[in-house]
Amino acid sequence: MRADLIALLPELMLATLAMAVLLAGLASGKARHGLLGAGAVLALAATGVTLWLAAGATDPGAHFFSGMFVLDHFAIFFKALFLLTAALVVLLSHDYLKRNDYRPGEYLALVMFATVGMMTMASGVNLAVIYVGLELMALSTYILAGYFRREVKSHEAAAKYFVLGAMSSGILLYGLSLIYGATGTLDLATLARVLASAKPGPSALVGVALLACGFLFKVAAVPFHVWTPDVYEGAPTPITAFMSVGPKAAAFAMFLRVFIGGLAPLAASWIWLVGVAAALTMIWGNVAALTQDNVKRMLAYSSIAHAGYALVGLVAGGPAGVNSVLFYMLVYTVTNIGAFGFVILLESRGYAGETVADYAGLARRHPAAAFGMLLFMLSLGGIPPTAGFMGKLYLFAAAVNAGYVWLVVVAVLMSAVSLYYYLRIVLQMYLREGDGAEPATLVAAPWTERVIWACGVAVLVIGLLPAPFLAAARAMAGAVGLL
Amino acid sequence: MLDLLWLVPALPLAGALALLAGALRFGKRTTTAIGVGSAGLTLAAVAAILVQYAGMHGETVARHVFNWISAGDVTVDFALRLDPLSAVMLSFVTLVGFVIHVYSIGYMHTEGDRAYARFFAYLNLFMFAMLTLVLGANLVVMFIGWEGVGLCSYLLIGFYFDKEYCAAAGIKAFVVNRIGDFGFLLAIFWAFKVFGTVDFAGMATALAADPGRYAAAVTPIALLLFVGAIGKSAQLPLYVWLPDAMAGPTPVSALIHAATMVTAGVYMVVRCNFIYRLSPTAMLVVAAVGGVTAIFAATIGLAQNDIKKVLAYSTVSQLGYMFLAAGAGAFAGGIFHVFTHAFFKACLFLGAGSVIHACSGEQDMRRMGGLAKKIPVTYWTFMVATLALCGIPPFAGFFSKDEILGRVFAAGAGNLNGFGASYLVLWALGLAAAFLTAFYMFRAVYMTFHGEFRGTPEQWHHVHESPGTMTWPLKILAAGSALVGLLGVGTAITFGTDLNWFESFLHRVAPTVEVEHAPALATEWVLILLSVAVALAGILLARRFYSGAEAFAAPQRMAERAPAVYAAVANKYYVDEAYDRAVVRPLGKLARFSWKGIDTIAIDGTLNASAFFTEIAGDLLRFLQTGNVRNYALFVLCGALAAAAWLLL
Amino acid sequence: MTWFLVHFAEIVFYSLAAVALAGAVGVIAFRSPVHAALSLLGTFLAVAGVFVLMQAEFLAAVQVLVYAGGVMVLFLFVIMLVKARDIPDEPQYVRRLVPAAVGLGALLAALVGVGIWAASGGLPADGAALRMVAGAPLGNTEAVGWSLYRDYLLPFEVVSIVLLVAMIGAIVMGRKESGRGGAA
Amino acid sequence: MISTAHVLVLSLALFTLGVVGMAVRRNFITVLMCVELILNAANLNFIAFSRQLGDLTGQVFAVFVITIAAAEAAIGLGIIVALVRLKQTVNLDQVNVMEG
Repeated sequence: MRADLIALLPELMLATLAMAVLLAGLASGKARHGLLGAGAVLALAATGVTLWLAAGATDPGAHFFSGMFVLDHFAIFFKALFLLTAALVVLLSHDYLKRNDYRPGEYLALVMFATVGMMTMASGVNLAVIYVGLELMALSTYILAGYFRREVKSHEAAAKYFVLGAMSSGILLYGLSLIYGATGTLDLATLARVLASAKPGPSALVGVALLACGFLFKVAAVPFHVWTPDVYEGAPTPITAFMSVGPKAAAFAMFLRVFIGGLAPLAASWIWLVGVAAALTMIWGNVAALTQDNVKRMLAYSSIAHAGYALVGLVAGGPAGVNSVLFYMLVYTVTNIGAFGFVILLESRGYAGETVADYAGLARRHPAAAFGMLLFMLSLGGIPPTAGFMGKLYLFAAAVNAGYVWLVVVAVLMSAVSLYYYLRIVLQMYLREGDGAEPATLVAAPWTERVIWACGVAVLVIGLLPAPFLAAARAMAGAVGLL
Repeated sequence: MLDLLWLVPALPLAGALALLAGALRFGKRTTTAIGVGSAGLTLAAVAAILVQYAGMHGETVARHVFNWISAGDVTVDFALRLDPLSAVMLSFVTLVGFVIHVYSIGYMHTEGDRAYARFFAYLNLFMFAMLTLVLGANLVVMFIGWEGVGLCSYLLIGFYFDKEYCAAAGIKAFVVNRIGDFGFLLAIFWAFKVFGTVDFAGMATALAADPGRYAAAVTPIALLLFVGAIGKSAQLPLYVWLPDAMAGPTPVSALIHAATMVTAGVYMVVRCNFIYRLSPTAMLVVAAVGGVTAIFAATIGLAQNDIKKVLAYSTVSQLGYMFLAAGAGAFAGGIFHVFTHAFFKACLFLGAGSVIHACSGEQDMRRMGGLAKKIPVTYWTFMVATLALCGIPPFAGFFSKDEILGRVFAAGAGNLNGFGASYLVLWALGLAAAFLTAFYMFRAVYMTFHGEFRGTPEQWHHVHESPGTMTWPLKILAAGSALVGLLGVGTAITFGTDLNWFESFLHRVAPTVEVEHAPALATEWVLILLSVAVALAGILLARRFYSGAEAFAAPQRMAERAPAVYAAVANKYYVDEAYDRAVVRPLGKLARFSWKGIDTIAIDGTLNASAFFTEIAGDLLRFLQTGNVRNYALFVLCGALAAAAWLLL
Repeated sequence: MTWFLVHFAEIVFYSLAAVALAGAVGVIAFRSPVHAALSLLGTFLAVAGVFVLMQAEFLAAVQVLVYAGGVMVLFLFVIMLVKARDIPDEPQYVRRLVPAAVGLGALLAALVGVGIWAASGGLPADGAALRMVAGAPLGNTEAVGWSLYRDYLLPFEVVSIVLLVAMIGAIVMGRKESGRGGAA
Repeated sequence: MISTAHVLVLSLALFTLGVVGMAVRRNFITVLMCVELILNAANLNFIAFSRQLGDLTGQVFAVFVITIAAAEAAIGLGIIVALVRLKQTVNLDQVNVMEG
């Protein structure tokens, strides 16, 4: 029991501190943005330290809570990534909440609870644990999407996200029930054993199909991506940033753990399903992004496309494939948070920051921030020497080595197409002058700027010196498997 | 000194970072000191390195800067490689680069402080990327430089951002290049899969050890690499971006779009010659694309009136020559032409810049004429470079072009890889292109410098020679155009004595593919005389058409007699229009379809029930991204259905 | 009579299934939300009955208490609160959408049905296993309870946080927004 | 004797009705009820399999599902209340400011 609690300590700690932030928020009224924000960041940092300590004190191969929970390198990597994401999002939210005058207490607590759910998903090796973690994450995110209650769009985002999310998790659950019926277990290791020992019946296959639907929904892959543009556009921008990286990365963690781990014996059946979904996702996301004038929406389609790239790594499978997905998640997280940070800076009077035209001439007025945005766009487009290039290189190399050349051809072609819309923003910033009486300017938001700086430096550092980060992503593929 | 190899790319990078860190707030003097100073220091460092390297008999020096990617079976070092090939590239890239930096001081002095600083920051950044490309010891490092030069090119083409077409040209350059990069990237992946490494030395060793094992992979890798080269070096069918790229400032055209970046494709093919020489098919494709591009671009050059456009098509055509050489196995010959071409084409562009500068920004040759009297330095340097380009002995272009045509002929006569006839045809194309080159270049010379001035009197009044910072670079480059050819004097010219220092220097890394029956000395001499005669014929024809009292009358008559041909040539064979029809518009339609058709239209009853089936089809599209939750739900339902069907059936 | 006794379970099951299905159809078919909610209640209760037949007495109780007792009251409460009335569908719209959805749904059902049918062999095991903890026979409630607190402690804890989040969510969403800057 | 297949057919019917209902109904409250139908269908499966396998896991999992369903309903109804405050409607078809 003691070992169990030590392994769970980061989650326990974060949940407790989230409640503390919640209570502090209720007690202090709405004005204490700085205090609560600092508290949340400190709580996340403390959880990070706890994670480090807990990782040191537990055996990465051991199972806890009746074999439902592990703290292997895979889980540690993702948990650290989630904590980083949450901390950056809290910092991004600070100025934004203050400017728009919304209460920070519940908001921050919900971000932290969602993070607890994500962490649980990364550690779960039992479908029950993964499912409840998923629901914790999803329910928190539904509320966060609708947190800006004076905005029609925010409501709409919450409503759409909720309806479709509930539907997809219902489908997922139904699939889960069929898998349980066919194999008699929810434990991933047992599942793999049972599926490997006997030829699985059609009901297991249907279960896997429905499960895949639920998972593909969470990573926003075609054809389950429909909710993404509307929800990303409508949600408060820091939450959009959060959704586009955190829950997506968590969904990938669960996808890898369940499909590469537990459902590995059925790979022959699902690999083509996921491969085709990956190809469709890359094509659809990129082509639809081409004509978007709303930047948040464009980034939403872009994030759909990026899920497609990451799925390529999942299809590649094997240690190299899994590593590449992990590394890509890291790269994508810092890049996308930075890009959304820039959108937040520009989003001052309701209209600005929404359309591509608002970016005109920003490089002249705000050279530093614009340079950051240039880096993020290049990274998303996969141009060296940015992190995005390294991520894609590694991902595609894994897929080519695994023999999925056709998928890589689609991916490389589509990332060439994607440059067109990323460069549109760069072009606007660097090569055009803002016309109109009042050119858009950036609002003063010191913490958001710091986040952009940090992300910009990270994008460059990971791009130029990827070795230690790749090594971190690779550590999990050593002796310990996914189960 | 060789341990300081990393300094070579690092110095210009430091310059660029310093300029960016100053947030472009420096005055012109500081900017010049940093921007030109870093280029000068780079040149000095390269000179020191090359002096030391000269005594090393062409050994390969590899320096690992740091371990870059290392994960599982993937290891890529950030490593630099100095060998005869990269040494040659280094020498002219830094020299021409420095000279053009100096030239830019004068050329850009009318810009504001910030634009001036921005320009030098980009120029330094370009030098960094180009040197990384040249020095990279593996395909990935080379690709980093490759993308970097593309990015800088994009930024510099769009430098005058107040001009709409400049920005559009920048985007065009970038996007067309991406198509090429797509091939390069796939080649890297493929090479990685096949060889387990992308290190040049490693791949060469693997191939040398067991060529049979890789036989199946060699041709696709070579062809994919060549797709990258086609994009970067503006060959058919991806050459369209280069003429548009002339929208950038003239020093940029000289440095990036004539002397250095565009030759990166040739460099890459030669760098990977150990792959190409094993694939006769790829060799022939390279030669054919090069030969056809050489003649194709030369014909377009005949009818251009913008002085920079003439030079741009000439560059495309000359790049074709270089690929023709590489495809015929004359790798050193191709690089030799890269080398000489850098001098005379940079000189021509800078001369054109000087002309444009003198004529207050005018670029149309129809409104020039008689400038020789007023800007003599520009005229004489331009003349030297033109003669070099036309292949008139003893100027540099003569030796390199002659080497190429001789080698291609030898490949044809010696039946290289069994494709003898094809090589002979390509040789004939090359010869014809040499004629055309001489013609359109002297057309430009006559239209610009001879006859009567055709602009306004006011413009004529303003015509003045450029300042020293601009004429000195011209003189240096003209001297280079006159002399560097002596480094690679062909054996036939010296009656069999091997004085071809250039080829023997490169022999270790890029040996020429020898054919069994080399042509006799007499044959070679006939070829040499033939190519000179052809060039002279072109010059004389241009003189007849474009100088004296009868100037312009003959071409006018020709245009009247064969209007369709003339229109086709003048309009660059309508290639841009065809691209627009075939690629740009359908893509736009596709995008609009996925946006409006698939994504936008709300169900607002606009549909009239004209036909049941149109209604169903329209509805299905409307279901897709209507903003309506129920339709999204239906989408999810369809997806689930498809997934279940997929796994079950 | 004997037939009745022998097939008692089947008869009960079919009746419950009929009620459950009728309720489900009612949810979709009824225009009035109140009617829909009441027919959903029927489904909940019938499903609880099936649980009993499946020897999951504890689950049946939870189903009745949580669903029929809690969730349903919540539904009715909100229906009253927002005065939700029937929203008439535009007829031409329904005509186009409904067949598509029903058709696709039927296809999905057929597919999944085929999958399940082919797999659902085997007679049910002895229900006794569902009343055992560590080899000792207990009631179903006790067995589930043991399992919940011993083996499934972790998800149990996480679910408790889910409930907390739901509470926060309901408060955040339901709270009246009193103009700009005003909250709670 | 009621076989597992009996229950599976019932659950499949409920599942399908729920999924189809989500696609055809535009009253948010009804849509929420359809979610409950889907979750109930899944629970029926878990219970039936639990009996067939003689394994308690299914039953325990069903407890979690019921709890989460309640939480989901609470949040969904919260969103409905907020939506009605802002737009005076529970009609999902009117929730379409954003599209494309």
